Amino acid sequence: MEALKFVPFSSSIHPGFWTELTKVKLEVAGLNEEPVDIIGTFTNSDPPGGALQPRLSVEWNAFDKEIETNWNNFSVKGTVTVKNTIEAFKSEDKAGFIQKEAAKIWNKISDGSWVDNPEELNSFSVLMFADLKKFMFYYWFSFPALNIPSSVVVANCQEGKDVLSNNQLESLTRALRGGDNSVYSLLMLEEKSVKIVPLSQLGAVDLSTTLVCVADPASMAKHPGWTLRNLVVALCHQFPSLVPGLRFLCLRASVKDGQVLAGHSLVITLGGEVPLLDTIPGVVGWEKNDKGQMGPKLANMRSSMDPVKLAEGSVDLNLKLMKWRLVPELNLDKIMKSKCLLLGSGTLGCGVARGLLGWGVRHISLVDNGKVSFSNPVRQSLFMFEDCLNGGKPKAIAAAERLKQIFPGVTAEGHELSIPMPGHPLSPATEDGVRAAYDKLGELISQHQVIFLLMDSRESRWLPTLMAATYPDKLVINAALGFDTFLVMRHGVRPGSALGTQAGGGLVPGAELGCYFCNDIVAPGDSTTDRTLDQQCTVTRPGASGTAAALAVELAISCLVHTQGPAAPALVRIGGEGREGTESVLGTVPHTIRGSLHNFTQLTPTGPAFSQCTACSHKVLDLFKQEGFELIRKVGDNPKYLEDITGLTELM
Amino acid sequence: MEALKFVPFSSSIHPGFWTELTKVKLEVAGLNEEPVDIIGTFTNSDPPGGALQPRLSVEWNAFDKEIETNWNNFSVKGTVTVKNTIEAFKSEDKAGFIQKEAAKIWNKISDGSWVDNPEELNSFSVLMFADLKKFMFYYWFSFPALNIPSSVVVANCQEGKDVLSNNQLESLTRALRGGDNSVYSLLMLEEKSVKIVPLSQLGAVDLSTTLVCVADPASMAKHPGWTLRNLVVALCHQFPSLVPGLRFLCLRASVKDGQVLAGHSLVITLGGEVPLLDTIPGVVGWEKNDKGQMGPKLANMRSSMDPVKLAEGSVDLNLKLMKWRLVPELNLDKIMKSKCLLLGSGTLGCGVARGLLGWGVRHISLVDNGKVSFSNPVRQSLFMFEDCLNGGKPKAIAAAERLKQIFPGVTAEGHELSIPMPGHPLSPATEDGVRAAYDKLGELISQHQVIFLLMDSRESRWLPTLMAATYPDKLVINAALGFDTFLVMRHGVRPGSALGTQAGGGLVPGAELGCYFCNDIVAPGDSTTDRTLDQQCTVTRPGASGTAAALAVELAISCLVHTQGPAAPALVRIGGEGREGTESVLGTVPHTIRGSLHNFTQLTPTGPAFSQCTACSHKVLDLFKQEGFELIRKVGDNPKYLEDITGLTELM
Amino acid sequence: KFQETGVITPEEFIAAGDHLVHHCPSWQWASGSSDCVREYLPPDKQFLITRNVPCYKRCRQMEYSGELEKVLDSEDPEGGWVDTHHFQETDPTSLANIVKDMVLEEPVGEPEQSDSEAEEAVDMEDFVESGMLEEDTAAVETVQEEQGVSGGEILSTRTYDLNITYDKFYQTPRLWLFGYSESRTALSVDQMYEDFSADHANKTITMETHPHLPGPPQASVHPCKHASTMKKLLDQIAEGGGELGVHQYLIIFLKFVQAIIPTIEYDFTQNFSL
Amino acid sequence: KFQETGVITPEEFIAAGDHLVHHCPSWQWASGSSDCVREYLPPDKQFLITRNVPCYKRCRQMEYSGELEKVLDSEDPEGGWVDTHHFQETDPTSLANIVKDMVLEEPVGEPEQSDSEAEEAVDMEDFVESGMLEEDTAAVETVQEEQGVSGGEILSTRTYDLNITYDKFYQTPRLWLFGYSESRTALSVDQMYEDFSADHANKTITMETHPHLPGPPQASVHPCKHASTMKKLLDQIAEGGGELGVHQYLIIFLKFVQAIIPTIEYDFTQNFSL
Ligand SMILES: [Zn+2]
Ligand SMILES: [Zn+2]
Repeated sequence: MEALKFVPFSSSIHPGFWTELTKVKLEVAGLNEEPVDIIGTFTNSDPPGGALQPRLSVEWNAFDKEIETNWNNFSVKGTVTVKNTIEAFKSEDKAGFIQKEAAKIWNKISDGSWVDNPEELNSFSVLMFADLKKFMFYYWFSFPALNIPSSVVVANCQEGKDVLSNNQLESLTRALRGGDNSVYSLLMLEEKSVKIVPLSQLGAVDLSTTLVCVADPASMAKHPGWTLRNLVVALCHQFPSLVPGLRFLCLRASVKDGQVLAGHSLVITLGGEVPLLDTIPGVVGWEKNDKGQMGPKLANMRSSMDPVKLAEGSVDLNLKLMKWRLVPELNLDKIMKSKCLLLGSGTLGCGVARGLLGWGVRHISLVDNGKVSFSNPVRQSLFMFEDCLNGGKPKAIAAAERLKQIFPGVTAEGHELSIPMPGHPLSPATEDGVRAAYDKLGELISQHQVIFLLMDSRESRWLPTLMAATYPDKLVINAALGFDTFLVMRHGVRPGSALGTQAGGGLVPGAELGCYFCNDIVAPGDSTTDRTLDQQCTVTRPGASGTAAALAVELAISCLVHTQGPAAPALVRIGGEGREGTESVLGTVPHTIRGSLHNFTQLTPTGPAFSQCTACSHKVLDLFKQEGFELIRKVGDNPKYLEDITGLTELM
Repeated sequence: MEALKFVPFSSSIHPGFWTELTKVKLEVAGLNEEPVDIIGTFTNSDPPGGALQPRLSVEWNAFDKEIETNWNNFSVKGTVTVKNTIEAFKSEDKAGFIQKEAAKIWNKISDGSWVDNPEELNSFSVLMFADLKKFMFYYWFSFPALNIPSSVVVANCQEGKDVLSNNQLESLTRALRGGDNSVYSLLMLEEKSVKIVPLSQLGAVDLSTTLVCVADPASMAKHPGWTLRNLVVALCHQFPSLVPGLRFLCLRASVKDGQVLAGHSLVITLGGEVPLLDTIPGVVGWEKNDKGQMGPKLANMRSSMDPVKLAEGSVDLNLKLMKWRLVPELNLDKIMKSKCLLLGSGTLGCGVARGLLGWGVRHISLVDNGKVSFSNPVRQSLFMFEDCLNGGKPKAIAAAERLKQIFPGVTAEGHELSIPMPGHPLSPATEDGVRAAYDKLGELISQHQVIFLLMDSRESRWLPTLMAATYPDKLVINAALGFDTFLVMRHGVRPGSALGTQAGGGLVPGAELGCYFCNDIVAPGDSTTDRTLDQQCTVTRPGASGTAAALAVELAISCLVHTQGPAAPALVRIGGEGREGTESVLGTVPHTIRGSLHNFTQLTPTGPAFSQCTACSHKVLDLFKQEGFELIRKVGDNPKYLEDITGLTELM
Repeated sequence: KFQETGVITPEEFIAAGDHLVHHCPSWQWASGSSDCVREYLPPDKQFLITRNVPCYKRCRQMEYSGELEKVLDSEDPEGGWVDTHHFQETDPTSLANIVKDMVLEEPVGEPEQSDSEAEEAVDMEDFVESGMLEEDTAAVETVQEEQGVSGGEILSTRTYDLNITYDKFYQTPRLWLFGYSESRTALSVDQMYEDFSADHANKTITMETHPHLPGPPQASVHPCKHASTMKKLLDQIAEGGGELGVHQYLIIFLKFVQAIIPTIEYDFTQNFSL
Repeated sequence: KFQETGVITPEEFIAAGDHLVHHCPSWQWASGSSDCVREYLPPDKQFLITRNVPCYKRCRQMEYSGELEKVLDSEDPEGGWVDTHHFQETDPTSLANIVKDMVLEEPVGEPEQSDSEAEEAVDMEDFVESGMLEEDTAAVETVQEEQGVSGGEILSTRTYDLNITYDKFYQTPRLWLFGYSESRTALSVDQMYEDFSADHANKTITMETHPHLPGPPQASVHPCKHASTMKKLLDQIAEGGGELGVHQYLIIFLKFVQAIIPTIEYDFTQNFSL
């Protein structure tokens, strides 16, 4: 004679339920806190041994009026009460809440209606608070259970296969798969078979050959699950005389090699005394939390439901596929964490920003001093018509906003800034503004690892080139457009010492590669010089910027992942044998890419640094270190000053 | 003795006024139809001769409380009454309207207040209806004028230089430039100079040496402008005895060689009799329309104010610059009117659509069967994060919507469509859908001149290739991506006759160029074959699609403007001398462009058509003409069927 | 057609699904959300589902499995219910090799940790109630205690729900996995990766929107290599003189799948040898 | 600096503007819209404006101008007020050649007609009122009648308002044009092109948002070649031993501009010879 003990349900929630609950709360219930009907299911197919606790599952279909069930999947009616605030959730009278639910069950027991609808003995109620902004769901399941008089005990507990013959078991499982799936029924044992009849026949059957059959979610030996519990109470109330000696088949049905097996079901015979049960007994049933305490559970669905998180995850996964499948050595982290500064937010700036997003770069800053005009959106891929209205939004700011609308996970900033330029003299009226722009540009360059020069004038590239060259490790990518030609290049790095040590063997070390100005013998700022690639009334074939922007990004990435980074060497001529150390995991890292849409050709020449360069030579760098803004003032007034100090004037 | 006749004002409106009026109506006035105060100006500097009618100008600053004026620019106060409907505008009692305005002037005359504020004799009232949706402004100016008794006449009319000495004229013009700019004043003639005093001194000056000075907007000989008119009425009322013999200087001041000249001003002496004038005389003053009728004017500002029109104009201008400056022979019209069909709305589709917008293409149709997923927006340049929510919008539809948001002048349509594919057998459940897709695809191809194949699978390119090849003049551009490689090509055309006539001389005629499948000896649909360029779990470097999309567009445009269009020949090898007829005005038109981001190279090989091609050979085309959808069904079941009918099977 | 290419039509999918449901009672047809019905499949046979498939241990624990199995088996009345490595036991070499092809490219390196940012921690202790809730003496205590298994590992009884949908583009079945932790909360993708073979976790399993169910993206075995893998298998069988009916597709398919997810325990009816 | 490069600072722009206003009384400083104040220019000297510059004929009518001029001159008391081709008369060759450089590239072909789509026509006749409006006998009739000029041309007395702004990027002045038709409606860009030299109309004139005024985009002479053109001129003067002060910039500038828009008639104070 042992006490009756039951294995409680554990709640199990399909992610689709949260989606549907969110919909119901937002679109139907609103602020209404009334309980909403839902349907859950449980299975009696868990593998024997008790490793799995019985589970009451609510899934995507919980709010349907009816749900599909099958031979090993049983439905249970319940309700969900969604409180509007976390405080209301917390302060809810939990004892009263479950008491009210249990009273409904007791009513069905005391008025006898349970006999025809025994499945109503089984129910659940969920108390919730849904923090829909954070996608966090606080929930507490209750499986209301009425206390069974302690004088009712287990007289005997056997396994099904000890009570039923093989034929009977087989007949039983056949019936199970073919028939309905009531939680409660009567199992009449016949000689070589069994017959299932409704529980309401209880008074009319021979109890010596009949077992009360209960679908049992538990898988522990000895202990049945929750479904039996209120049934025993109901029986004690309505049929107290039948209870002692009554046999229950706690039906468990697992699958093995395509066969449904039920021999491990429990057969429990009740004993003890049944007292008068005419008032509602004590009520229990709140689910314990993961730590075994009386408390709610929390489902944090942020990472799987927050669209922003989903987007981040998706984008990352897409990139990881690249690493997993094709370029295992690819250092994605380095790429994604690189801070990129885009000077110019026009056709090239928009295109480069998009390319960087595609590579997972999370920190993009844009600089421009223009406003979006009506002709821009068809060429500049971050802008839309609405950005042109009312005089046009500032380009850099509009571009940064759009980047966030494309991918909310990006940190994008726009800066409205006019880059100080040689040949643009300071005047008392402009000096403060130029000084502020100078300081801001310096700050931006110091904060970013990759600097893209994407402006539409030659002279505006000079100061950023110079500023970046004062650091030993900035990756400077320069792109410029002609009508149907383009130039994309990386600037060589200018570490204090390396310049001058000419390495041989067909490759030029990164420290000896030229900058955009290294080919010129005229200082920037003289607008009468040739400006093929900086034509100020920009007229280009759309494909020139599309291609140049794409290649600028790819060159930057190839260089970033090179073991030497911005100092990666370049082959003097491509096509020679792949020399040691010139390739990154993504391939070669050329110095310059020149392309033409006129004949669809592309070349990758390499150009060495020029010791009299007006932007990156030591003479200019040294002077800049000494003079700082004063140098800007001088070349603003007179760009020829650069030619003087570099010795270009003498050269000519 | 002649009758007094005046040259009326013509209204002249600066475009900025419409902008400001729109703002006032929308943001301040709303449905209020009360008159709003505005300020207009007139000049007395028109060149002599009367070629220019006097103009009352309202400009961007008309709604300001005060406006800048100067020596030859005088302000006039007025009102604008904006009716809410065209009907109210039309049915407004015009006589009553001007009568009311004139009564205000008469009140100032009859109470004598005009003497201290004579400029209030001069006013204007505009009745308007602003069709703000269409940017059409219906307006009717009135310049209320009180009738002068007909007994008051012109006794004498001279030119200023006949009355004033050179010294006096010089003194006058010096005073004008230095002093205020009242419309009305008194001009006291001194020996070698003049002195200007307020009109209110009229009773206190010696009229034999004093002229009443009126800034005169007219430039006709003999006739003064409107400013004199109500002044004469006021004088007749208040100083009837002074009027006969009173001299007026109708001041006109034009500029010649930096000098202000006033010698052509009119000096009018009044004569006749002045009757008692104690009730309001008749009122006139509605402006005539352009045809000299009594009717309103219409300003249709659509093309200069409608942002959509502005955008269209801007985009066109940008393109025209290309033609005007660089490629004069460029047939922009042909490009802009080409209808382009984009099969696939992913990375390539988005990029190609943008490139076409950049070229001014106005008709773009997109096809896709997918939905926008979270990983798309960072790679697919038409989508944004919000397009991914709630399961994602259909790609083709979302892309078309975005195109319109980028450039409202585009006609963009999205079609959700699964292209029937070899190796995808029809089944009773799918047949109807496949059939509908087949019909729709055929219809789309027939309606467009340029077909872009931008899908991510090889087999989906087959049917469109075949369908387009049944026309002699479709330009088919195919783009496909590998991880860091891409292929962009144009398909050869398949006119009924040409195939087989091999032209020599290092170039392949357009009719003998291959299609995407011409290199293959395996029919599409067998997913075990190599799919480097069609990898279905697409993992590509972002720059591959950026470059390929840009080049696909440029190749299409270069080919479109070639004199032979899609039949343009391709050089067998580039770099040979530019052969006659191979180049378009934009340059060469290669058959294929293959690029690699691994080493940043690009090649333009030319591949001939293959007589056993599974997509474009005559065998297949003929069979398709006979069997139509039946062929699709057969190759759906068994793609090898294509190998059989083309003889590929035997070949292997 | 199937024999030639390894792809199947919707009708063949239904036939194979019926076969599976008949022979593997744990599988059932499901209709899914009414918003997502595919018209080329019967409304009540939109996809296949099996729930509650246990997953006792993580992939990296596979070598210690012997001990665990003993624990599990001890109370099993029918003996040997747990049938791990079913696939490996029956098909030592060739099938395993074929399945390796389901990886798109040869993988090297190990998956990166997803940088799960520090979510604000919610103090759930704060919600624990005492006193007013009466203790239930008739409930069996079920909180998992640390079990003294080798290495101090906690016995983790995760479960998976599996779905098989029909992928119209690839014309193959497609497997979906929904994992639940021992405390019944949905597993994250990184947690699920612990249950997938390292060769496949980061290459073949992708997160996508379920075609028939609402909710966030779910783990799925990407079907891009299913047809070719199946085709290779068919060829091998044909070489051996045998033939595989299209109705058996899903049975075979699930065997492939177990190579990808070896730790989950579900029933196979038909041992199949090449 | 100006001598070396042809560009000017804001301060030099103000100086040159003051010079212009002083010597050409038709030019005035303006402040423009208060929303658009540039802080590097004084609030009341944001840009220069002259209004009502007549434009009697279109460019293609230039050869018939003699007759027109007679009409205009007939009533001119001071004789020869109309001073067309001022520029061409005084600088027959060299300056004209220099100005040609303001075209960015050698142009060929003629401008395309902008395809003005058929706007729904509004029947303004419908609004004409009769009867209730009394005829004004004291008003001079001004409706333009067809004048029997050669070729049946109507005398078109358009006017232009000109603005000169300072372009910070190019560091040069920039000219803006607002044209009004003979019936005082704003000219479209295509209509304005009729008044521009064919060499320039479609190359140098662009439509852009006015930096100081509200309203739709306006025609402007693109400043990208101003500095270099000015520089060439300065060099020529220097060769001749002369020097041009920066304060004279705008006077010269307007001479250039008249080469671009030869049909408008505005006053030049200082005849300037190279
Ligand atoms: Zn350099
Ligand atoms: Zn072909």
